[in-house]
Amino acid sequence: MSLSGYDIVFYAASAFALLTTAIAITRANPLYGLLNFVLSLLGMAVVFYTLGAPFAAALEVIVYAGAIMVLFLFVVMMLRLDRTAIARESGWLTSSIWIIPILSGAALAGELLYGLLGSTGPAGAHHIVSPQAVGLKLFTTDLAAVELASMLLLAGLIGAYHLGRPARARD
Amino acid sequence: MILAWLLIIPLLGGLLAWPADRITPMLPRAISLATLLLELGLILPLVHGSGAAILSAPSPITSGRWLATFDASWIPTLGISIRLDLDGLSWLLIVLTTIIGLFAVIVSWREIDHSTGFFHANLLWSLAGSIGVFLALDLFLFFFFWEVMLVPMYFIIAIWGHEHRRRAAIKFFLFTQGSGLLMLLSILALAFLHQRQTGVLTFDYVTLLASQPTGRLGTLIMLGFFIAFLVKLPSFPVHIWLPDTHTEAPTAGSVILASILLKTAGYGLMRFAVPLFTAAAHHIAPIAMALGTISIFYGAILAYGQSDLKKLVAYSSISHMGFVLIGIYSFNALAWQGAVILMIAHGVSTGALFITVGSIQHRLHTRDLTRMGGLWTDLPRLSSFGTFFVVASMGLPGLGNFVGEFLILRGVYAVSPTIAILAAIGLIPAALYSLIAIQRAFHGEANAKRGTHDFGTRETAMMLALGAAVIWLGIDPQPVLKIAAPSIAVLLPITHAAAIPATRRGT
Amino acid sequence: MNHLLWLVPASPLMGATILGLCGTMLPARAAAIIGTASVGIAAFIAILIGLHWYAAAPPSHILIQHLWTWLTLPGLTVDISLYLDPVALLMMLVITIIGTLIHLFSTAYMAGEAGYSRYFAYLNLFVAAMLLLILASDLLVLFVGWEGVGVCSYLLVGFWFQDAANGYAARKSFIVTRIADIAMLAGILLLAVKLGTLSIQPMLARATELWPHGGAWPTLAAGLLLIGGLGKSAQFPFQTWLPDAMAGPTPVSALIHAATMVTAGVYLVVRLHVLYLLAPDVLLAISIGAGITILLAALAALVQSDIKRVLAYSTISQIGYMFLALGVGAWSAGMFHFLTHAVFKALLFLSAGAIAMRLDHEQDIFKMGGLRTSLPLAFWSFLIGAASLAAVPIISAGSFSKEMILGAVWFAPGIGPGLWAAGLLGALITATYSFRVVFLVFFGPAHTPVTGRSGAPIAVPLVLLAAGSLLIGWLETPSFLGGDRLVMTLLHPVLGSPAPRSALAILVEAAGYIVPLLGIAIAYTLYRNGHWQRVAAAEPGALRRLLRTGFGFDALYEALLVRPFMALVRALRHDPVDHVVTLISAATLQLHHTLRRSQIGQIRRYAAWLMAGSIATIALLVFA
Amino acid sequence: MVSLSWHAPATLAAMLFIIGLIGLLARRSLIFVLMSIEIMLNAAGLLFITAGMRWGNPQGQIMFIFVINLAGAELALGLILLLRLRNRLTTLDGDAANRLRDVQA
Repeated sequence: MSLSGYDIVFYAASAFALLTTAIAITRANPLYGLLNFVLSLLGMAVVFYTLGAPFAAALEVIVYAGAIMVLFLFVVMMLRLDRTAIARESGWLTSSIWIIPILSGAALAGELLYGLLGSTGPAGAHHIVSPQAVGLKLFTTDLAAVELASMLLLAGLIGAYHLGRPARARD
Repeated sequence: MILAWLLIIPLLGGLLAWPADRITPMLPRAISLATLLLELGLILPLVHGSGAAILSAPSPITSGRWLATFDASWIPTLGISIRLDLDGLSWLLIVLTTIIGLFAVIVSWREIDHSTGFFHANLLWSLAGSIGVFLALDLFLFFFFWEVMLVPMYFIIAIWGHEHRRRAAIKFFLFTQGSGLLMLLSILALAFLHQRQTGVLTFDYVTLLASQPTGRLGTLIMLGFFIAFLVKLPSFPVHIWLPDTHTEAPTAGSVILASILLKTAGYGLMRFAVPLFTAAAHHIAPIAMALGTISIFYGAILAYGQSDLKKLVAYSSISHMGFVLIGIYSFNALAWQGAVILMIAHGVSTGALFITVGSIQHRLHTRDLTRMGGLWTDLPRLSSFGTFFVVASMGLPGLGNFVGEFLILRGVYAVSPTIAILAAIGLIPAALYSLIAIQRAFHGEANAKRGTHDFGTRETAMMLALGAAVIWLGIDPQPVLKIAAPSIAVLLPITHAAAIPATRRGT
Repeated sequence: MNHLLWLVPASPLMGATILGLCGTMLPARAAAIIGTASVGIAAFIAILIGLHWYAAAPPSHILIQHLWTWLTLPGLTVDISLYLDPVALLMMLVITIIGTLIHLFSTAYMAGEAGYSRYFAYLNLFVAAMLLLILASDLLVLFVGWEGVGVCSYLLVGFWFQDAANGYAARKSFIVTRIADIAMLAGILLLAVKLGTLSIQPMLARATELWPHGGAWPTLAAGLLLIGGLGKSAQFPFQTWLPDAMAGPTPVSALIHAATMVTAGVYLVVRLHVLYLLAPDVLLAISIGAGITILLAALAALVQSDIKRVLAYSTISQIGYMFLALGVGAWSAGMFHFLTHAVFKALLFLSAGAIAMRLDHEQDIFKMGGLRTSLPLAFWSFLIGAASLAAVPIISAGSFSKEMILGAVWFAPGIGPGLWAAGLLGALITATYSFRVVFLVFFGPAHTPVTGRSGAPIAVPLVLLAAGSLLIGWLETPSFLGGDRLVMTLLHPVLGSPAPRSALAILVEAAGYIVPLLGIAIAYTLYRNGHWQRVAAAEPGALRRLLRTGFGFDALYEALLVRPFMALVRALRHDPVDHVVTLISAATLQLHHTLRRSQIGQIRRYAAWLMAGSIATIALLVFA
Repeated sequence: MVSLSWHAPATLAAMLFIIGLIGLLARRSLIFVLMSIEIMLNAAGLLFITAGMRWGNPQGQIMFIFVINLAGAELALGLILLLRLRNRLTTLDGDAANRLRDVQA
């Protein structure tokens, strides 16, 4: 198996995404964590593109990184975390708290890799799915699912609105 | 169509009564009274005229000769229909239901003073459920009504009951609901079994009568019905919901429970558990009789030990229902007649006893026998009625309960003298607990003057009517026997025809 | 006249209904009039029917009045019909006439009591039930009356309900008889199943037809019914309830516990004597049991200090004589003794009541004394009654009937002479204890002051019953006194004629006449003026204590029946089956508490568990 | 175009998911918990995309859209709860959130 250009891009982006994700969850300051996560999302977008899903790649950048994560950032900024909060945060990050999660993560990883690499199924073809195909499918046969998704968003909206009101007004 | 009206009227009455208390708390009472009177007016004439002719000549159940019948499709794809049929047995029990329902309304006139609308709605719906149980000849419909009568009763206990009402209501619900589900399983199994045999999925009783499952499967299906009815009857050892429920329920609830809901179990055994599975029923007859005998003694001995008057009456009910159980499982026409009479007489006399206890509690704010005594001095009328009904429920000859007990004993004796004599010996503890109840409640030294008022006109009239009914049943039970006879003549031959080759008869 | 038969039980029943429903609204006088008149009407009609019978007995000496059909089912038909034969006629006359007199007596005796109308309602109901018992043509209807009188007895014994002791006595009387009644019910069931009918005459006919003499079924049936009869008649081993039943008002004791209800057992056997003839073993048991009862009760009566308890034990003993007669097949003699006993025992009780009324309800004979002069009417009537009880020859009714029984027993085959000796010994003790009471109460110094007055309602019954006690014996006299056979003639169509007497009977008769006089002489020596004090003061010995408690049967039954039952009640009181459910709910609750501890609300802990679960699940999927 | 088999992206998805999981288990700050959830959701999205690539089916990307959808809705609620929790408890410690039941609503 020789590495094509796309493959190199894929592996590079993958490594980047893994690295930034790992950095993201180990930061004491949430802002750094989130920024690293945004970087990881950008890396993921590249991965999507190499996997033949340009539309998804675009969504990953625009919606996930651009909208959702920015919202997250805003909220974290609104929390106005001061120096003491961050100091407390780093106080929690002792090496001992990582032991059990990493051990169990390793166990899970071992299982998953064993399952994945051990699977002898055919590698299968490699297809590029165009945004057009996605759109056609989405708004014809999967219309009901779209409606359900919109209901979910609506529920999220209403829920957020309700919870966001001051306590007095809610009672 | 008249049968459908019998169900619609109380259901509608309940719907009307519910919101009516917003106008005045009196209105739901009036609506309930009117509803039940209308119901009585509908049901009573059915045994006259053409009904009398039908009652005079028993005919096979498949011939479709009923006092009245109603058939409408409900869920045709599953073979479920709204099939209602009225025969003598159902007629008697529906009349009992309606009349006891009337008394329950009257007795609640003063006792229930909050949310009267919802109370009377539940009362009427519970009655409608039991009327449906007595009418339904589609097993699924039967189960439906079985549940319908249960839920309103739960509310009656849980909302208007006494101190520990929640616990009692939950116990009641769990026991009856659990056993009801067992019965549902059996109903489904029976229907599917019938489908496998004939290719027709139906819940129709008359069709399923031909199915007669035997062997281990038949016994299992039968047990579902049997246990459900045993719980409801109730019989030892699944009686334990009854004392708590009775104790905590409001008077009307206790009256309906004892006088009507317990009877649905006896009816169920006679109509379903025995004829649908005759061979299996004969197999467990010894067990059923043993349970009945144990119930007679167990109920009586525990009744003697109670200091809560309502609990005492509740345990005495268990004892009396033991007679019904042994009567039914003797498969003897006389015993079945006795069971019918005893069910009716027990309904009236125990209903009256619960009304008496309710009146005592209303006046003294206690049911504790140790805090009573000498009531006769202050409340002579209440005490004399109480004594009368205690004596009636003890089985004094000349009153209704004795006729039932004697016929049962006579019928059982023909099948198993041992059981009959044991059951007769059970009448001794019955006398013991009856007399100790009279002694502790009414006799003895009067405590300090309580300044309570005796029975008023409303209560006296009610008790007189109930007393007259008990006496009438005792000295002239023949009309009742005549009405029940064709049903029993129809249900018992099925039992015999199918069972004799399958099992050997007792001595 | 005969068609009015139904009125005989119906009239007191109506009285009871009226008094029961609106008695509290009536003035006492009206209640007394209704109560007495309703029984009086019954007595009047009964007398008319009796006269009519004397003039022209109905064909085959049976009068049946069908009222209505109680039950008819395949295999069981029970009619409510009244069946009057000479035996029933005799009973009916006794019950209604003595009943009327006792009602009359009660109007004065119970005056001023709370629940005056209730008393008459119960008493009327009792008379109605008793009449139903004797007039029933069907065994089941008889059982209705049988239990009815039991309940009335219960209500009347416990009439003064404020005192818990009365309630206990009432319950005891009912429960003991109920135990016996269950045996009777079993017998009724047996007859119903084996013979297919409970209508007495057809049933007896079928019994003779189907069952051999001395067979197992007739023995069993007769035995079971006999147990019922023994219970009701307070015979050994059921005798314990009657002395306690004296807690009721004295007229009640006179009517129910002396004259009528307690003789129902005798009536039952006489009524079914055809069945008993098929069961010689049962007859033998009856006579032996009767012999035991006579002696037990007479000995117990000898040491009682309560006048009513003396009379109660004497009733048990006298009914023992009736059963003795039945045991040897002397049905008519038994019925004759029933008749005389009803009269003189009612007289004794009413006299005792009349005394107690004037002594502020004092019933202890040792606290009475010297009443001969202060209460002459009570003295003379009690004396006549006691003479009859003691069977003083010629002048008392009791001697004629007792003599007849002893004569019949003597001639009974087998153990006849032995039973005769027991009866004779009983007669001796009877005479002693009856005159012991007479001497203690009416002679010697006075102990309790006499108060108040007695009116006509007290005097009239006493005088009439005293006259009856003197004269009624002459209805049936031994040959040397003219040989009247009025009672025998009446009963002959049903019960047959008694065996003719042989010459040897002279000696037997003579013994029967002398023994009572001997007994009175003993009483005179022991208890005449002042002499009794020494006996009473002496520390009661073991024997005396045993006799006083009626041979300790109460304690025996307490240990054998009551204690085990109460232990069972205590063990089961809280419903052990309920505990199983409680256990289930407790276990669920425990589980709840255990599992709840894991629900600490820490998201990370939850997530860790989730992860552990996922690892395990995936391991299953991957490696399995 | 790419010779890559689906194993590599699937492995990547697994690794990302496990990193997210480790974050979820290890971090006490609710902000990081939420972020870890996002990481895991994103990993799930990647797996859908991979499957779409493998079978050339647009359904994979459609599911990814729904995942984003879900992530958005979830995050909106999560963040608002975060804000309220912060106001109520003055901390973002997830382990302290079980004190919520003691706080009067």
